[in-house]
Amino acid sequence: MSSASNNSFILDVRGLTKVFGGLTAVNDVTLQIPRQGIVSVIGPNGAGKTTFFNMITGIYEPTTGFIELDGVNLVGLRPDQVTSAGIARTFQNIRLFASMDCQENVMVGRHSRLKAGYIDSLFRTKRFYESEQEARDVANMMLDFVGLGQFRYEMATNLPYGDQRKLEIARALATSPKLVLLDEPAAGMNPRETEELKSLIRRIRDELGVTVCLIEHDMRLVMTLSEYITVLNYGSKLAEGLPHEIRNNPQVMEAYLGRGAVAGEYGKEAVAGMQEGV
Amino acid sequence: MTAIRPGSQPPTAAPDRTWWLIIVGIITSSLLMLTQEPTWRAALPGGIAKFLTNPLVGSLLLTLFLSNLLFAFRWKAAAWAKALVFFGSLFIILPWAGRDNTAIFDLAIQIGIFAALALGLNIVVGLAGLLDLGYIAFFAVGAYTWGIFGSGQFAKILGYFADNGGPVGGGLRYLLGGLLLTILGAVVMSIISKVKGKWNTGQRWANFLAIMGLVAGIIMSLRGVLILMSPQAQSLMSGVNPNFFWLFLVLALFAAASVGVIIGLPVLKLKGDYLAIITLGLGEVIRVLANNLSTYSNGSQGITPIVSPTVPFMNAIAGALGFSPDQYNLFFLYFLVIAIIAVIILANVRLDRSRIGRAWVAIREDEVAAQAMGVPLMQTKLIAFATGASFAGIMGVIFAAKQTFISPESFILTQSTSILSMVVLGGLGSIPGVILGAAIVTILNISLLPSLGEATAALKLPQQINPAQLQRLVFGTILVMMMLFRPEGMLPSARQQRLMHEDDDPSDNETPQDSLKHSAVEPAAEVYSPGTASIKDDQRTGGAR
Amino acid sequence: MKRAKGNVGVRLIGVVAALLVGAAQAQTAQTTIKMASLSPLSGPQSDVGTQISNGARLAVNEYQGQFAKLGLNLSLQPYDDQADPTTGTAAARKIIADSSILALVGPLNSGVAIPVSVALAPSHVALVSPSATANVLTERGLKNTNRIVPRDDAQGPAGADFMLSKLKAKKVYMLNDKTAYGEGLAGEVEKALRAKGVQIVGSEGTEEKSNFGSIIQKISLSKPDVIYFGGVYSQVGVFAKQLREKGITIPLVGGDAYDSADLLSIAGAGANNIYFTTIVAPASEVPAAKPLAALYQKTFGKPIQGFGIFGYDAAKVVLQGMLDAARSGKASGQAPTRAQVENAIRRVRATGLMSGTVQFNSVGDRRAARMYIMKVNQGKVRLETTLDVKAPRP
Amino acid sequence: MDLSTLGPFLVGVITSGLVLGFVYAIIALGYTMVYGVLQLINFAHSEVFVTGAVVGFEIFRVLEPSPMNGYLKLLIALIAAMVASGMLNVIIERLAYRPLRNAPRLVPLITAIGVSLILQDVIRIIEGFQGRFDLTYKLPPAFNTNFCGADSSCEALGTALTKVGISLQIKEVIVVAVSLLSLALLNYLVNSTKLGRAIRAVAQDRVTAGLMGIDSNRIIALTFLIGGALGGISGVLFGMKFGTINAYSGFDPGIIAFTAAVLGGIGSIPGAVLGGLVLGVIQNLIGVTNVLGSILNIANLQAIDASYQRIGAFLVLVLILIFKPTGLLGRSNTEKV
Repeated sequence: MSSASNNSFILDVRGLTKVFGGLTAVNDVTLQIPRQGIVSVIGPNGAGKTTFFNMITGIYEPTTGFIELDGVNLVGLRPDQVTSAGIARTFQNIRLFASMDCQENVMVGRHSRLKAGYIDSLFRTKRFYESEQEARDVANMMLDFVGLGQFRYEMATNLPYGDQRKLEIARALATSPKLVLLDEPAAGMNPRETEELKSLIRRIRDELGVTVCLIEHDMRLVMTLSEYITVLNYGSKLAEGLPHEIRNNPQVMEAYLGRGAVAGEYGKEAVAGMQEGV
Repeated sequence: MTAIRPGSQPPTAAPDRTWWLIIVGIITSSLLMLTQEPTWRAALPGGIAKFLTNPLVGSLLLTLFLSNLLFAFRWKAAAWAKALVFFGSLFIILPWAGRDNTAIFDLAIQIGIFAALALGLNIVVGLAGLLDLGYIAFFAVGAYTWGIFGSGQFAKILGYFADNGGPVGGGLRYLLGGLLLTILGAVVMSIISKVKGKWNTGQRWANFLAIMGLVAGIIMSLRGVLILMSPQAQSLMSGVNPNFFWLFLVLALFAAASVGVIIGLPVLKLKGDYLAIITLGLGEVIRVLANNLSTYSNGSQGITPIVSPTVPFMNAIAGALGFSPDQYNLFFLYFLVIAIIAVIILANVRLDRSRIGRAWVAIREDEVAAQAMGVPLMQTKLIAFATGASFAGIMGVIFAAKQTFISPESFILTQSTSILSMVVLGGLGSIPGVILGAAIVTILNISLLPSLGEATAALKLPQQINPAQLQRLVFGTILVMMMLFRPEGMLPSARQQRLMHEDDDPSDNETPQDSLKHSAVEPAAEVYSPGTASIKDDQRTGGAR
Repeated sequence: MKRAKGNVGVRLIGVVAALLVGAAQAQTAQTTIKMASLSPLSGPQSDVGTQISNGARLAVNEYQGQFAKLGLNLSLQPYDDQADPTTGTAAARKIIADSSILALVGPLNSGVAIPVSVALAPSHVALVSPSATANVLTERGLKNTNRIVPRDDAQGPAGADFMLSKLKAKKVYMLNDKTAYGEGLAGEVEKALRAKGVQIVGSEGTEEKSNFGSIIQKISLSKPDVIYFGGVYSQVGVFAKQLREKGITIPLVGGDAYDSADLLSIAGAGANNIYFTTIVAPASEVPAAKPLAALYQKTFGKPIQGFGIFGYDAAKVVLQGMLDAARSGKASGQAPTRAQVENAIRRVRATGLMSGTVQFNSVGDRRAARMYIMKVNQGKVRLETTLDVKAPRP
Repeated sequence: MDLSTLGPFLVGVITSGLVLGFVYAIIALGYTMVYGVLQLINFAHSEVFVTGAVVGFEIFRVLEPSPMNGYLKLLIALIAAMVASGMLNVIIERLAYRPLRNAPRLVPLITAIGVSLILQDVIRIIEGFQGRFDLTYKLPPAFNTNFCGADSSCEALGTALTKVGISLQIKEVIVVAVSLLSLALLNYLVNSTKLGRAIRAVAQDRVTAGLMGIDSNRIIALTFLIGGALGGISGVLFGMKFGTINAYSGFDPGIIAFTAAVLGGIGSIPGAVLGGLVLGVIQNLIGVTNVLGSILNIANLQAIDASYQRIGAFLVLVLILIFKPTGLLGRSNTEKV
């Protein structure tokens, strides 16, 4: 397998397909994410976006296709190995560790980067203290970065919804990723929180140098934030391009609007968002 | 859930109980000594002496005395007073009473053994959230490790190989062949493990064959060693030199940990109750194997007598303190158990507050998220399993030495559930909690409940409601009541406490910091928290993904 | 939270106070001496365990008068071992601590008796087990350990002899219950049978209490002419019932743990052609058996069974030893020491027992015992033949 | 030993395994139904089942002298056992499990163990007052005769069956018939009634079911009632098949039946039945492995005898779960991530 020839792409996904039983959830999707970019994957509900993420992060194994991160093959790796390789993620339905405070939650994210092992922990070696210090420092730094510094010792589940999402982002960032995948980060947020999120995502890229890829339904956010957009529909790639190209793509409009009465409101809202978010 | 409890800040509201602690310590100690020390008892009026020697009264006073340790640990008091009561009780009063009544030593050692088991299981169940119902198997592995070598059983095994293993020279061939296979298997395995990504069918088969070769190789080399050693059977008739005990303490640790890994490898992929029933089954498998493989374990007849090491300086101390020679062994084991418990607690605390401990809790809370954060599931679970098992293995050795006799009867299924009840009763994930749970259950089972029957033996009660026969009923009732009224356990861990009482009225120990935080997170009260909800979803899906 | 902890102490004291009221009861008068019994009183084996402590109680009642004449107030102190070695050891330590206890009847199981005897030995608390048959129990030569049942290597060959001489066994199917008792006994029987050239067509153990389907299939396939099952009546009864229901009528032979009326009721119509070896004489042979049975029924509201008689006999041996020691002692009202009792029990000659006269050899096995081979047929137990066994060593 | 005897031998082993399997299956249903709605291993179910067995014993004992038709006696015994066990299960749920609905999952598990210990002693005490410990079923004599045996109208069928290795007693046929009937009823109840729908809804998602207007407490109580009633049936069947039970004899079959429920896929009703049958047959096959080993001349198999029956069930479970982690018929709950 050749490594991605063009070094300007950090993630190189080719021909990714996932079949569940008889259902093809993701069909031959090819996607390149530019280094230090902010890209979005959008599409109506059930378009296969989350399945796509789950394949990249090793939760599902692709039926066919290949995934390379900076020239390193990811197919067949376990999720924790993918994380070590440099991809971190957040979840659509927030998955924080309920009995831990915020700092501990983020410290778990540092797990794969710490050097202290079992024996170090048992005998409290120098390396253990260094590792713990590192974990704590990184956790505090990331909490500060997402603006949760003052809730360090708060139970994660006691945070407001929007802050829980930020905490998940902090936890993902603590893994020192090259690429972070955000699964609907703005879901359930009010407009003010969404604005904060937008600047947070920009800072992730600008200040930390981490590439960001997000799945999002909030088209205002997607259109203003993304540098490049991929649209999935029924598991296949429908379109890709710059935000204004997507906005003016009739097929995309069709996909969002032409879905009958039930999806109608949602589709109209999405399309309106696309047009508005300039 | 209006307020947040501080994680580890001590409540400031509790009154200082230094003097209470001292007074209670003195009173309970003197009461205990009054019941045990013959000269003191002789000085009492007959009626009172009679009363104090009633089995139930004696057992209750002993329990009261032991609760001193709890008070010293829990009450807010000056450090010197805590240390005085704690170490005074443990190192002076208890051995003193034990000298007069070895039942107290026996109980204390048994509490220690179960506390270690509960601490081990606590890592598996309490921290890593893996429900293990066959935990007693690891205890059995430890007990048999020393039981076989610390008795004539090993000579019997060698004798068997002398008769059935062929010529001694064949042993060398077995050994060399076995080693070759082992090395070959290991090399192949290490080569295959270097392969990144998904293995193809050929690689899988190669790996499988390599594992089989490794196992077969180890078995062959062991067989070879046994055949080679078979002429030595005569010299080992009463077991290996008792001083090898220390070596076997370590060997049992590794043996139990290895069995933990071997059992864990195929089953740790499973979740929740699937894991529970499979561990229950594998625990039974170990017991039934011990019962059936008579060549090695002497089957249902059990192994006896098992020796203990003699430590001259401990014996000298015991002798100087007026212990009789037949009590030396208990004296030694008592202090050994205390030392081992101390080490185990230390290990437990250190692992809990480390990267590994965080990973365990993360897995318990949400496997998917933990793995996505870079925690390798199998490896972390296996470490939990092996660590828990190793504690049980060490204590198995002590158990074998204390009992001088082991048989599969001691490792039945109900022992596993009993240890689990200690962990839950004390407080999942809480180190002081599970020790307290172990103490409560052990005291109930071998001191308080039996004494209830012993004390009422003279009463003319109808056979069917004789308390001597109602141990299960009483124990069951206590279990149910404790769970209903204190589901988080006697001394819940800070984590568990916070989770279980989020909606309690916090007024009883609110600190100034609390009210500060209070206002900061007020909106949380209204917000549906998907973080916790997803965990419940998670738990409901019984099977592995 | 801390406050709640304090409350535990307070609550504990409350519980203590409440229980003390019930527990406080003092006896006065003469010097009190006790005999302990140790057997499972709770849990699955409580039925047999209770029989033992009941038998011991009858013996104590019987001997109280004789001790009173010596100024000694005798009572029984029952302990529960739950058939668990660890609990048994803990109880043994309590027995050591109660200085008024001079000796012990029990334990029921060899697995408990072995560690218990080791714990008791340094304190010279003698024990007489009513039912533990494992060879190793007395093989270790502890001074304090005795038993009234012949050990496996005495009882086993007796059973084998019987099968060979009376049942003309040529092919035997061996079964055991995978406990120290059943497997030990069946092992000795098998050894004796093999030595005499009998073909063993099957030999296995089973912990199953109810499902003997596959074993019965195998028996009907291998067509033995006798089955030996080393086990306890409750399990064997169910086996016998299922065996007969499948139309297999060959003799079923076992040891003294068959000795219970419940064997008949459990096996029901299957209680045919079953033989067992025991040391307890049938009521027809011993005149005292009838009044004992009546007394047991009156005291405990149940008929006496094998283990009740074992318990009674073992207790009488202990009490006779205690009495001997007390009589050889000095002043009236002075209790003998444990060591004296230990010696006296080893030297005892107890007569008038349901199992004949008991005398111990150097390791605490009966020098000689008469084994009765009983036949269960048509819902009746009757004496088939007797066999005298001697201890394997003097 | 030749192969012509091997066939009938194996058929006999498998038949008796199937009969046993039906008993396991009905016990397993009690576990799986409760597990379905509460995700709780109801350790007390083994005693619920023993209670049914005891009630059945009492009915047969009291009715022994009566000239009533045997099948009528059986019906009375079954109904009484169902009522008693069902009620007991409901009471247990109300007192011991309901207050712990929101506690961590291990807490009700320990409570269940406690309840199990309590019930063991209570059953022993109650029967002990009448001087009984081991309870032996006094069945109508007709039940103990062979199915289609000599002098019956279907003697020819009986002879034919015996020839292929099947020899059943009337009571064993009853065990199978009652099991099948209960399964059919349960299937109807769960799949075709409103109550069944509610039970499935609660099992799927208690919170959502509550939002849809289902009183989940009531449904859980009803599930315990049904599970208990099944326990009662299985108790009577167990007592009939094996003849004797006591207060403590629920433990072993309870563990095996729970294993069966897991083997079939816990929470799945057909799974529990399949698991019970598989385990019944496999246990019996493991019991005769040494004979097969000697016939096939494989030395290693000859060491595996009836003493491995018990763990055989567990090893089969391990093997199956390694390859199918959700059990034979378990739904694979792909988690939404």
